[in-house]
Amino acid sequence: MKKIFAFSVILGLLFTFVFADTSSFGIYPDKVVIGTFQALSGPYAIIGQGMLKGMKAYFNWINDQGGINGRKIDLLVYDDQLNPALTVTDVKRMVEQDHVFAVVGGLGTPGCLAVMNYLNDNKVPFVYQGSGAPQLSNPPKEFVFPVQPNYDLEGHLIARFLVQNEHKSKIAVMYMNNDIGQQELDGIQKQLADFNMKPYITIAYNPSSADFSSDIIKLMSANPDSLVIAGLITDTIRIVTQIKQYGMNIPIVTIYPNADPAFIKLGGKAVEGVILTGWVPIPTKDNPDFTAKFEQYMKIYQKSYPNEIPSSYAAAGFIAAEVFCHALELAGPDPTRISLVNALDTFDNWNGILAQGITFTPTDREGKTSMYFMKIENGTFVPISGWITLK
Amino acid sequence: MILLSIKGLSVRFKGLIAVNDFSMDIERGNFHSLIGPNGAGKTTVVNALTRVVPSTGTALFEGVDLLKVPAHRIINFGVARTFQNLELFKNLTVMGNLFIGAYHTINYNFFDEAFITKLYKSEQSKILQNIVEISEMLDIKGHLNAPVSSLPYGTQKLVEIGRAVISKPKLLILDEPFAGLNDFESDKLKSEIMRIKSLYNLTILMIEHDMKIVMSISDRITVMNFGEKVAEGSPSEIIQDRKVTEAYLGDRAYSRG
Amino acid sequence: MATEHILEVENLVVKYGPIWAVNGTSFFVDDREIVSILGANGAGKTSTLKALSGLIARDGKITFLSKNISKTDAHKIPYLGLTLCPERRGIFPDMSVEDNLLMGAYTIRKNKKMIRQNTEKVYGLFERLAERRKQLSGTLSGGEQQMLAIGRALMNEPKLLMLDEPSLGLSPKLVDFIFDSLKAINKSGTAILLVEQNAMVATEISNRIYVMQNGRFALSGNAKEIDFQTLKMKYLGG
Amino acid sequence: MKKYLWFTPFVLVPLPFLGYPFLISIFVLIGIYTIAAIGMDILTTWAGQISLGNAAFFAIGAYTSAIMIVNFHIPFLIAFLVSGFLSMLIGILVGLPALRVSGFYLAVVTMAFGIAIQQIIGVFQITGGYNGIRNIPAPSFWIFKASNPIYQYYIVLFIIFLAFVIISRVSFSKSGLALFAMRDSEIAATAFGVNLLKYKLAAFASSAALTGFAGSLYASAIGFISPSQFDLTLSLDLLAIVIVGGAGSVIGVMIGAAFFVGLPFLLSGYNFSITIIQGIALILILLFLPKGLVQAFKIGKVRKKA
Amino acid sequence: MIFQQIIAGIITGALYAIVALGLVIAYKVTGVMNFAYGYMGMISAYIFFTCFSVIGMNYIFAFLISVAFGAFVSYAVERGLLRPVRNISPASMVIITLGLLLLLEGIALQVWGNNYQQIPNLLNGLPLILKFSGGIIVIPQQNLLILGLVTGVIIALILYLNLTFQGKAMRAVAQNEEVSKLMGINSSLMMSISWIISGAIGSLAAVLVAPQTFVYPDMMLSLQIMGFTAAVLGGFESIPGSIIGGISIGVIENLVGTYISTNLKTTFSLAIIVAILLIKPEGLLGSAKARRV
Repeated sequence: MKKIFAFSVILGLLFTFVFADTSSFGIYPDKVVIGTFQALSGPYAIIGQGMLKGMKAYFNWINDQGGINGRKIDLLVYDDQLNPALTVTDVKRMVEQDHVFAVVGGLGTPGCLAVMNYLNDNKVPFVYQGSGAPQLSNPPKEFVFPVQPNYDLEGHLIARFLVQNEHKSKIAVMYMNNDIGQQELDGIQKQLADFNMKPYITIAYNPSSADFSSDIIKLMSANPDSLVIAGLITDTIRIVTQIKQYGMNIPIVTIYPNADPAFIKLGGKAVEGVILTGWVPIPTKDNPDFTAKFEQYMKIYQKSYPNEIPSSYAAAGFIAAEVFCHALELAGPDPTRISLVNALDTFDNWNGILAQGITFTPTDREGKTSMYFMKIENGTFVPISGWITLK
Repeated sequence: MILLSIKGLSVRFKGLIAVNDFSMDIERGNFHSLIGPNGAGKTTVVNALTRVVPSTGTALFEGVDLLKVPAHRIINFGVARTFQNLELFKNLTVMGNLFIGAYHTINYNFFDEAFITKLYKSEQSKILQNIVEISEMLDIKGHLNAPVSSLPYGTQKLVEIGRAVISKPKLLILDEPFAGLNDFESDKLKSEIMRIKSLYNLTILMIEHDMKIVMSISDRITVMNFGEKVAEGSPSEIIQDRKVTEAYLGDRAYSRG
Repeated sequence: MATEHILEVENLVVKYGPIWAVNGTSFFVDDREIVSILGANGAGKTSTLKALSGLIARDGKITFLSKNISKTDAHKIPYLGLTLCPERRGIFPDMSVEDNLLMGAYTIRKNKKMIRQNTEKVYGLFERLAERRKQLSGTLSGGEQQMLAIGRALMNEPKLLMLDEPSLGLSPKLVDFIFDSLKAINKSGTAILLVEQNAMVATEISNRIYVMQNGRFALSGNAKEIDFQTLKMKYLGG
Repeated sequence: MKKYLWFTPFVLVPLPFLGYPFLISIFVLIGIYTIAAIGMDILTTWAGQISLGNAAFFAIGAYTSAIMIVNFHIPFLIAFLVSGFLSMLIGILVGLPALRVSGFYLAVVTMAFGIAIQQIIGVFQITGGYNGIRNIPAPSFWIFKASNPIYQYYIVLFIIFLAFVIISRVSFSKSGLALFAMRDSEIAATAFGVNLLKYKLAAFASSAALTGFAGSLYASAIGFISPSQFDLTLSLDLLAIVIVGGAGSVIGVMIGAAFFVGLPFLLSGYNFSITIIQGIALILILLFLPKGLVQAFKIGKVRKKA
Repeated sequence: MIFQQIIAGIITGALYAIVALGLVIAYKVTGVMNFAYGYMGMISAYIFFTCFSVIGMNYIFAFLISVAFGAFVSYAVERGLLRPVRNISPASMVIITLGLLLLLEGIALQVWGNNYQQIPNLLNGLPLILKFSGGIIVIPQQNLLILGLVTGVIIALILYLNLTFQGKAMRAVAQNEEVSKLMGINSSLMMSISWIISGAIGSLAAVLVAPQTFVYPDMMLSLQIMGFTAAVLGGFESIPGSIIGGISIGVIENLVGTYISTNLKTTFSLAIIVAILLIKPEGLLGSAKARRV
């Protein structure tokens, strides 16, 4: 008898986990609790710390104005060190224990991909991923809203730029041997195939390498007329620096995750003349509208972090916060997860402060599909093209 | 009757000849001592017999050439040994050490252990019984559950002998069993060894430096020097042998003595 | 000075854990003397020498040239003029003969001239070393290694040279040669404390001997007066 | 310590009902690391062999199981068993060098193996390259799907319990004692009939198998695997868990795993580097408690008595 | 291209070689295999960064300070942490130095944060270009500097160990500590000196490689792994062995990367090394006897 009693207690406890209305979890009369995961320690902390600052700056600004529909934004942050095993646990903790309303701005392709289906299955909105993995938007998922352009698309754009604008025909590609590098390469290859071309030489490298001498020697003996480096900041700078050390001088294009002041700071003279793609606009003379918005952004950011120049990761975090807050506002005075999703799906080329041209529909979740090119000149980024889009 | 017959045993280490064409017969039931000055090659002979070092020659033990048997199978033929500087399993208890002594007699396998089969139960209780018996006899029963490294040196020696005896050997090889013991401990060990020998009907080959003990305990003595046999005989023959005196006291000894 | 003990040991005790290797021995060495400690294996001879040279922990009082060295670190003892030529020679196998000798002169390393002189002295004593001065000492024969070890120990002109079983593993002819060399070394003014199993050769060159058994002296006396039969009994029992 | 062992299940079994569901996921992770670390324990503490490459077996187990389940829709239980078995076979292959080299040399050889496996996994299509494999379903047994971490917790706990039972049975039997004997003195073990070849390989095999099982559970519990998760740090962590927790004790290994896996979660909110604590703990434990944290509890007990 | 790859391999290998050399020196004299070796160097690289980029010192001066600091850290670690536990098992030694590794990593994170930091190359001019009938060889100036300094260190060390009294005494301690005491050699001092040398070499390697890797807590990880492998390949006891081991790994890596597979560069190189070890377990120049493990 005792055993049966104990058993039924256990069973009862088990089932309490299964049935509960979850659609408005995280919504309280005075606040909305949301969560994010960022690499705050470990090798990617430079990105995570920056992104978090951008998010916090925007949320602080919103909260100072009384929040959205009277609710302040309460952001829970977990440090997953960009280790997907930790991401999974952290996100489960946010969803199952902290009952966050939504997850906003998680950083890192591995972590984002590891949790996207979990969040979708649990009907928790996942707004903005610090990743350009095409799997996030393709196929579209009801609760997942990617904003950053995806790497495959970027590969297409880079190849088109080099062939059509720069008239290059011997394009070499050095790519990091991981998902990002592979996806960029795929995009480049597909676009070149449309022009009946192929990459002149492709060299994969390990994300952990520091010495690229053998790769550069290969490159030199192939003698291409341009080089695409699909790698993250540190590897890209290493490669560029070593290429210069070897006395090689060809146009180099690299990808948007590198479009950050840190790239110039770490790379110094070696990265002069490197061409990068960008999706977060930078203020220029011929765009006074945006310059005003950018000044507003700087003001908001420096209110939380006085005298600090935001990194491009901060800009990304800022955009993530913008997108979420705007959607929350649209979702009405009593938001639910469903109404947030519906609100996001009404975004049509929406412009916020930094966020420019964000579009979502229930069948197309690629939030941002246009990019531009810029060049490093005298230690600053200088745009060299207008917005380019595939569509 | 001869139990072990060594013929032409040679051991070389990197060009150095440690044992050279060594031959020796051990009679069944004898207490046979192998003596000689430091570095004469006595332990090397034993190491060769137990296949710790590679060697050439033959060592017929009841018709089996030990020098062709892999090291871990030597025990199966009934040859057990102790070591010069104690080779106990220092992180195990006395019980564990004795258990390994009986290792080769155990018939159960891993699955018997995991599922506690009948075979396991019966074998295990048999071994435990053996362990208790031996430990009673050697008067170390009180230490059975003590880590062996916590015991006094003399007791550790007893454990090592117990570990060899529990394997039910026909030939027991003792490598300097009395080294490092005081007179009292030596006397005790001597009587223990004699008791074990008669009780289990053992043949013993002993390497030892303490001549008083060797002379009093041995049936037969082989003397080595420079890797070769220099003399063999009964204790009384050995004590008269000029070569032995030379080996021990130096070559100018005889002229003075 | 000549009559004073250069080395005086009182109540020396050496323990390895629970084992007593040396059990309260007292002895002395006089200037220019050769003293031998004899005994079977495991009697405690080597431990005695190691204790004197500071390699192992010891109790008791050790006085060398009127200086108490019972607590002195091993590497400071050679500076006082007390050098041990260790058991099994302990040469540095990956060094040349010459470098081995040089290591023996470590305590006088500032005095280049003296090193040169002493090296020549050693080469004079052991001509075979001179022939092999550039050879790696690990490739020498057993006898040559023993010569090298003795030569090395002489390099800093010790007042008292301690030798641990110089006859070990050597053929009788070589043993004779080594012991003749020891005699010569002694003649030139170095006192010698010798530990030996090879009792007879040792007795022959010694002034006094001690016979050790189980960490104690069982017998001691003038080498010329020692009774061979008693000695033999101490060795062979019986 | 032994006396209080019976108490452990009463702590571990009701643990999920403390009311912190996310904690269970961490407990599951701790449990999985415990299983892998028991594997390491067998190799180091029992057999005296060093391995700095056990992450490779973890990876092999995880990938085998994930590929079978995701690509070929093979039931979890079969995939689980196969991944342990495959790890075991590869473990035997890795064990072969151990017969030739030992000590630090073995450490370097196994380290090379670990690094190589990680790199090889990154190259092949079937393993998903550096992208890894995603959406690995939770462990399921026929119609029962253990997607709730509570179920996973009990599965893991059950496996640890099994390992514990087998280990406690083996530890004073022929095979366990033979391993210990081999570790303490190869020469004496051989003299008494212990076949070093057999036992070294067996140690590598069982270590690899346990680590492979852990890898399989890991893949299904986390749902996502990629090469970077199985780096040298994982191998070193497994070794450190054994040392910190207490070599030779399942409970100790659990404590070690909690220390290495649980603590980072506890401290993830603070801006303090966890490695400082881990480093100091490792050094202090080695200097003062060479038998690990378990020893600390023992000391406490003795003092109480006295 | 093959010559060019071999030259590049030799330069990479030279860095492996001095890391191996530093490990071997410390190991030969004290018997400690230092798994935290690279991380001790990493701290020196941070010191260099602080002196040069933060305080704004002269390059050479900052260089000397960081190397001296590395030597001191090494001395302190050996004296304070490892000397008291000299006789523990290899497994425990791995763990204790591993603990040190974690600790140093944590300290670096705590003190300098985890942003990548940059140390500039000392030499940034045009590369050295050699043309000959078979092709062209390009060597960047910084690589020439690395090669020059590494060769210098190796020669200096070999001269020190073979020609000076103290160097010989250190070798004596490595061969037989007890007997060297009998010669009057202060073996404890020699052990400290060996670690000081080892620490200085490790710092040198870290500062030289930093412009390439940047300065961050894990900057020395792969160099350390390859250094270990080089030392093992060379026999771990042998100084020429570690140099040959390091350079051959560098060359093997580059050749594998060029002609077999870039992705599996490390795997193939390690496989070759493991194969060599299985055929000759004591390493290329190691001796089968008296392995200190």
